[in-house]
Amino acid sequence: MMKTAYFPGCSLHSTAKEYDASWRLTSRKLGIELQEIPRWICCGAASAQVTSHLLSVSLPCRNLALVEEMGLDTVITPCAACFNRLKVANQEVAENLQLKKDVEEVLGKPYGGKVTIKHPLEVIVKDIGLEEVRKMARRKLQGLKIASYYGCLLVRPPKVTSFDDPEDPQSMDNLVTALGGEALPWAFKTECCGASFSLSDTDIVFELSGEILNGALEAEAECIIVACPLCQSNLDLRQKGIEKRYGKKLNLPILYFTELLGLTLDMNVRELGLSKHMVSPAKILEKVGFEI
Amino acid sequence: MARIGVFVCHCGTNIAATVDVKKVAQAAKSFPGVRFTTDYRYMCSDPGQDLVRRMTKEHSLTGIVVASCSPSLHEKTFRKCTKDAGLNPYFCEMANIREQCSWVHDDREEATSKAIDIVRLTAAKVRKNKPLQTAFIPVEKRVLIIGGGISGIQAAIDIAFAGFKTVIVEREPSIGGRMAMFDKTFPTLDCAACILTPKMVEVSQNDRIKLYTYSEVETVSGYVGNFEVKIRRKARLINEDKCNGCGTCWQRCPVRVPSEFDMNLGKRKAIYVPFPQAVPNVPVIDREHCVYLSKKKCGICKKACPFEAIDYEQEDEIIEEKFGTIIVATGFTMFDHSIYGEYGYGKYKNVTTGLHFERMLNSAGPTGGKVIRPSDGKEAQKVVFIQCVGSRDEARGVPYCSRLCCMYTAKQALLLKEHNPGAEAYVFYIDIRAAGKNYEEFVERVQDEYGVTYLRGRVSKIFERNGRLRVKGCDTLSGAQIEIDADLVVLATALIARPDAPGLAHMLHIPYDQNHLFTEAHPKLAPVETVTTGVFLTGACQSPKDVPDTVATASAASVKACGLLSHDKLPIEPQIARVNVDICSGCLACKDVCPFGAIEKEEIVDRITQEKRWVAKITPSLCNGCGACNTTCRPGAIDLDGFTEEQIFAEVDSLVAGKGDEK
Amino acid sequence: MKDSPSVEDRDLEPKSSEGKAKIAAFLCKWCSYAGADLAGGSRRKYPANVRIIRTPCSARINPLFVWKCLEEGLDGVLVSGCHPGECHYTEGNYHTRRTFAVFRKLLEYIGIESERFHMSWVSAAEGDKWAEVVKEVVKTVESAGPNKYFSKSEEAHG
Amino acid sequence: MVEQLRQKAKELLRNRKVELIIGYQRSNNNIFTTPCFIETEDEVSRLVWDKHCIYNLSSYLKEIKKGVGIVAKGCDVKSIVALIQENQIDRDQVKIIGVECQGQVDEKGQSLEKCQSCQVHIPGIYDVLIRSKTPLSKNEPEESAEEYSAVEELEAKSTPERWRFWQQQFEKCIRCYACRQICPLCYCSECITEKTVPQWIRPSPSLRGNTTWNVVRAFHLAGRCIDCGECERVCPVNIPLRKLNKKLQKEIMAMFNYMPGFDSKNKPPLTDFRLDDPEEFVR
Repeated sequence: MMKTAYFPGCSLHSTAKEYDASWRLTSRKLGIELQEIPRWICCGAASAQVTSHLLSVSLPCRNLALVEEMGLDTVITPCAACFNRLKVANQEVAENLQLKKDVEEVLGKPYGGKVTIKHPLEVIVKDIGLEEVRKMARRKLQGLKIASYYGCLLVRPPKVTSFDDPEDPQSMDNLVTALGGEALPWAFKTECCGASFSLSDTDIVFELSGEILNGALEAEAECIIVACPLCQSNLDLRQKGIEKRYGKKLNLPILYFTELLGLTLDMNVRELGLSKHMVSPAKILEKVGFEI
Repeated sequence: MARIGVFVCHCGTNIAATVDVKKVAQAAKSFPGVRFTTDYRYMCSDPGQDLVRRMTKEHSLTGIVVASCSPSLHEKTFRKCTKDAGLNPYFCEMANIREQCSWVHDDREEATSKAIDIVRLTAAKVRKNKPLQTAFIPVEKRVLIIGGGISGIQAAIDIAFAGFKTVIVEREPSIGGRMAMFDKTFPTLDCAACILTPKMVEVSQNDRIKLYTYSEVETVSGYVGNFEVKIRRKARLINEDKCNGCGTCWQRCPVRVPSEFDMNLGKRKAIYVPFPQAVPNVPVIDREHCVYLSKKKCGICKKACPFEAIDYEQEDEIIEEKFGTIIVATGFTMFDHSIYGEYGYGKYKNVTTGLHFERMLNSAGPTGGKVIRPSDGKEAQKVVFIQCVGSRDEARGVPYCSRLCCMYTAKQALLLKEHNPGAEAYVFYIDIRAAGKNYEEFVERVQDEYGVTYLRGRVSKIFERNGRLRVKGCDTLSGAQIEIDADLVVLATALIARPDAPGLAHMLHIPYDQNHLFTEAHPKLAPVETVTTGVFLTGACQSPKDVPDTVATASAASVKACGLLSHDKLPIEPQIARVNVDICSGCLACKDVCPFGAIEKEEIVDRITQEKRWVAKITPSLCNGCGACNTTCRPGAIDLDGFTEEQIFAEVDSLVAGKGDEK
Repeated sequence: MKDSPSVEDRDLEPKSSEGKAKIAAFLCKWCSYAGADLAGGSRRKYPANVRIIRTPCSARINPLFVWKCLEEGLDGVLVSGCHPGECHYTEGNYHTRRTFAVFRKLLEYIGIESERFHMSWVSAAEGDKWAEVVKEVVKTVESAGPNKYFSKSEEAHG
Repeated sequence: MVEQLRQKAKELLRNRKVELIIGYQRSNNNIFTTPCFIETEDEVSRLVWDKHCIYNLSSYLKEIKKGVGIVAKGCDVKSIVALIQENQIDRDQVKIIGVECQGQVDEKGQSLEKCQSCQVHIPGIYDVLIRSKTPLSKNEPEESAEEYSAVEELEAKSTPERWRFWQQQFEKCIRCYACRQICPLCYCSECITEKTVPQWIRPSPSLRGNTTWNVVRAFHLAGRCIDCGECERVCPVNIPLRKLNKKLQKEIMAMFNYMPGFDSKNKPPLTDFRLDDPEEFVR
């Protein structure tokens, strides 16, 4: 049993509960014991960065310092934005002693800088291994055509995130292949979905996410899998609006890769949170052999 | 007894403003061995030099310290001055109290104190100086030119015209290099072949120029005036003396493979000349693809050859020749853009490079001058050019600007319009660098008269959509996001050093920079020389250059080479290492560290025991005077003239003496 | 035989430099010496503690020169050459690097403060770097205090 | 083993392979040994071999370079390798009578420190090998982890403490140069300490000159010393010279992965380099 700290982040406790639930379920099955960081705080996301640099580094570092207090050396965080912020902050304090001092003053406690930050994908592909996952899978994806969408934060900047190719990432695609699906080559894997403009300037999201959905459809995808709560909500929640604007039916279910993995591990559809999506994943479930 | 003179220069106010020069001259009077000191406003001026000469004679000085600027500026001046005064020039040393003292300190007292120390140190060294004599070596009056592109061709023609013999060693089956691949040259739009071919022919017909094509330099030993070079003549499998280039063989050959010369856009045979104007017009057999060589079947070319010139058994030949100087003209290669994910990691057929495009434009090229989409051969109507691919990209490519891409991209866009007036051309650029005669005007014309759209910005992504390439980028001048559905994308990839450049550099003992480009002796004042005397650089092996610059450096290197060859004997720097064989124990650690192969094992008869033993022997003409051997020698049997142990010791000692009684 | 410095010679030493660290710097003439010249050409200011000894290549710098400086009472020593790959003699500085990688370990082991010996790569184009290196080296050497390894009082005890 | 040794020595002399054999003979006190020089077959009976043969006889090869046979333990052979590597002797001119060694003892019967981490019970090169009747099962160090414990102990001290330690040691030095004379690799015909122009090292015994001598000696052996320990054994004032030699051996192994005395074809580490040598100490 691999024991690590767990930083769900705000989204996974609110809009992306199904990501949280499906990761907790699948990780247990994969032999990972997640210990949620007690009294964790927001990573600061994009807002802290535009407010104050010191704040944007201190917020993630507080969470990392808590991990050290737990006596653990690794933390897993599924949200791509959290993952990115934690990684960036950790690297910045490692490279800049003055900043480290300033951060420690803000926190009122020392931070040793020894925590490794991992994304679930990295854990599955690198630590556990796809061969192991393939053996565990009780159901196969039956050639389901899947477009893997990574978004911008998970693989960039490559020097910081450093676990997959920044232009043509492969980890989710390889997972899909291992589980018996068809990983589609397409050009929008790392395009921006519009992110937090979802609320402030919806037009931008309509355009950017529209491009992505269109691209997946052109590649003949039956669904898109994602690894970021914001990507999921933009592609899923705004799909109706995009359909209206383009005047064409898309009907592309947007799943977390953890949900897909959960299905092949024969888990409960409802517990995985598959009922929470706007675009119904019914046709996928059917293909994998679940009855609705 | 040493009689040293110290001449302190004011350098106007350059030194005198921060250093109390009078005090320095006064202080120097008490230094060991110093008999005369003075100061003067400009020591390098005629009256200043005269002062040095007069005082040297008047006070019978045996050593001179000039306390002024860096030795890199006036060491030569004052050594000559010393010589004129009747002393060995190496009895003069410079005390650098300007660049390394008055210019870098503000506090007058501190600077003066440091200047006194510098003069003390230099005077201490001069006391231990010894007369050094310049030696002479004979000169072999032939030039080796490595590389037969436009650079090597021009150098060979210039040197031959000056009356000296040259040998061109070219790796490929024909001379001509990259320029032979070009369609037209900017900004005049001369046809590249039309201006290059006559020069190639001249090379082949000139009695003073010998051509070794399909050959490579294997080893280089020796030194200026006396380089010994081994050249591998790779087996063409054709007897060059018998072949007259009739072409029967390659017309009959049944094997068709992609042509390297045409950037794999066209085909050639397994026996081939790379292009019709090749010099020499002698084919070569491609061992990898020849059916006879792999399966012992076929042999059609041999049967077809009317001159029995084909020889499947021919073997590589190693020839040894001697040269006085070497000109390196090995050119460049193109950056491989397939590391760029945003351009599709090299997986899209219709994402090509400038060199591909040149071949397409060429009416004798694989597409007959039609610009096509390599994926389906259809004529390209919309072409996007992207500049700075690999250039100015420290993270993934090279940090420097490749200099020609702005110009050839403009030229290619123009030619596209000329070949197909209905075509659309877009150029993504960072900056337009058109610094050359009529260059800026040319780029203006391409935009204004030919309607090529220039967009200042980078391309963020290229992907295939509906059989075309969707190019996403930005125009930073208007702030607009740009999307273009193109038929063809042409990347202006960086010009980079050849992968084997470091190997050649080691062979020639010339340095190269972090980008593996060969380093000139001085970036401004010795741009075609290298630190190895007798080895010169020309063309793009040193840094990216366009044709006129390349030709200019080729002519420059030729003058340098001819200058050397105009002497029957050459002087060599006297600051070289010596072995005291009485002390040498023959461990030859010095041989291991010598970067020039100047040290070898020699058997001598011991002076005392009369027994034979091994010692180290230094070849003076090979020694460049780095002193690595000196440091390695444990008993101190080796010493470096001009920087002897005694001299450096005296310098250290003088510092200690100057430290005073602080404790 | 060595000339012992005359009494007048010592008296001329300005009082202001008393107590300040004195550092010998051995510089190869192609890169670091030219870099120091460039610092001058661009009027970059730096402390006046360093005395430069010019050598053809950093490989000419015998570690025993460095020892000699420390033995004789200089407070610090700096050795500087071309960046790896940029040696005028193609590979001299690679030998320098190895030699001093070992020699500095020996110095530390017999009890010489590591603050006293420094090495740098300064190219002919790095005038600014030269000024920075001198600043840092002076600061570090001064942090170790004056060289008292063989000061007279101790030798008397010995 | 002794019989075998004498037999082989006799053969070498009889077949004119060598004119002289350097080996060990019993000393006057009947326990220890001293070096001996055998020129005739009759004399071979003087040769002995046991755990009292501590001397590194290869030092004699500095003088006698041709037509010589030499009895050599594994550690001694390392210095022969170094002498070949540094062009001092011709491999063909020296016949090595290698002896399998299970460790040597000092006058008090204590096992030598160097023997405790020995990796060469059987010599690396030889012309003739004399093997023990009860061969060692393994040819590995017994406590290799502790090989550098003495060095590490000193490293752990503060810089002033180390300075004091070595000053106390060097203060004792009487500049007899026994360390140099016994060292098989100190073969220079004129040692740097004898040089007067310039004078690198103050010649008379003084703390300053003594320190310089010991620094120079150690550095001149850096990457070359094969740790036979003879310098320390012969030092009349007991300066722990191996502590200096081992330190440099340790650093060179760590930085350049080089151990002297094993391969005569290699360049010694301080005349060699790699493009990626450590340089974290360079500004």
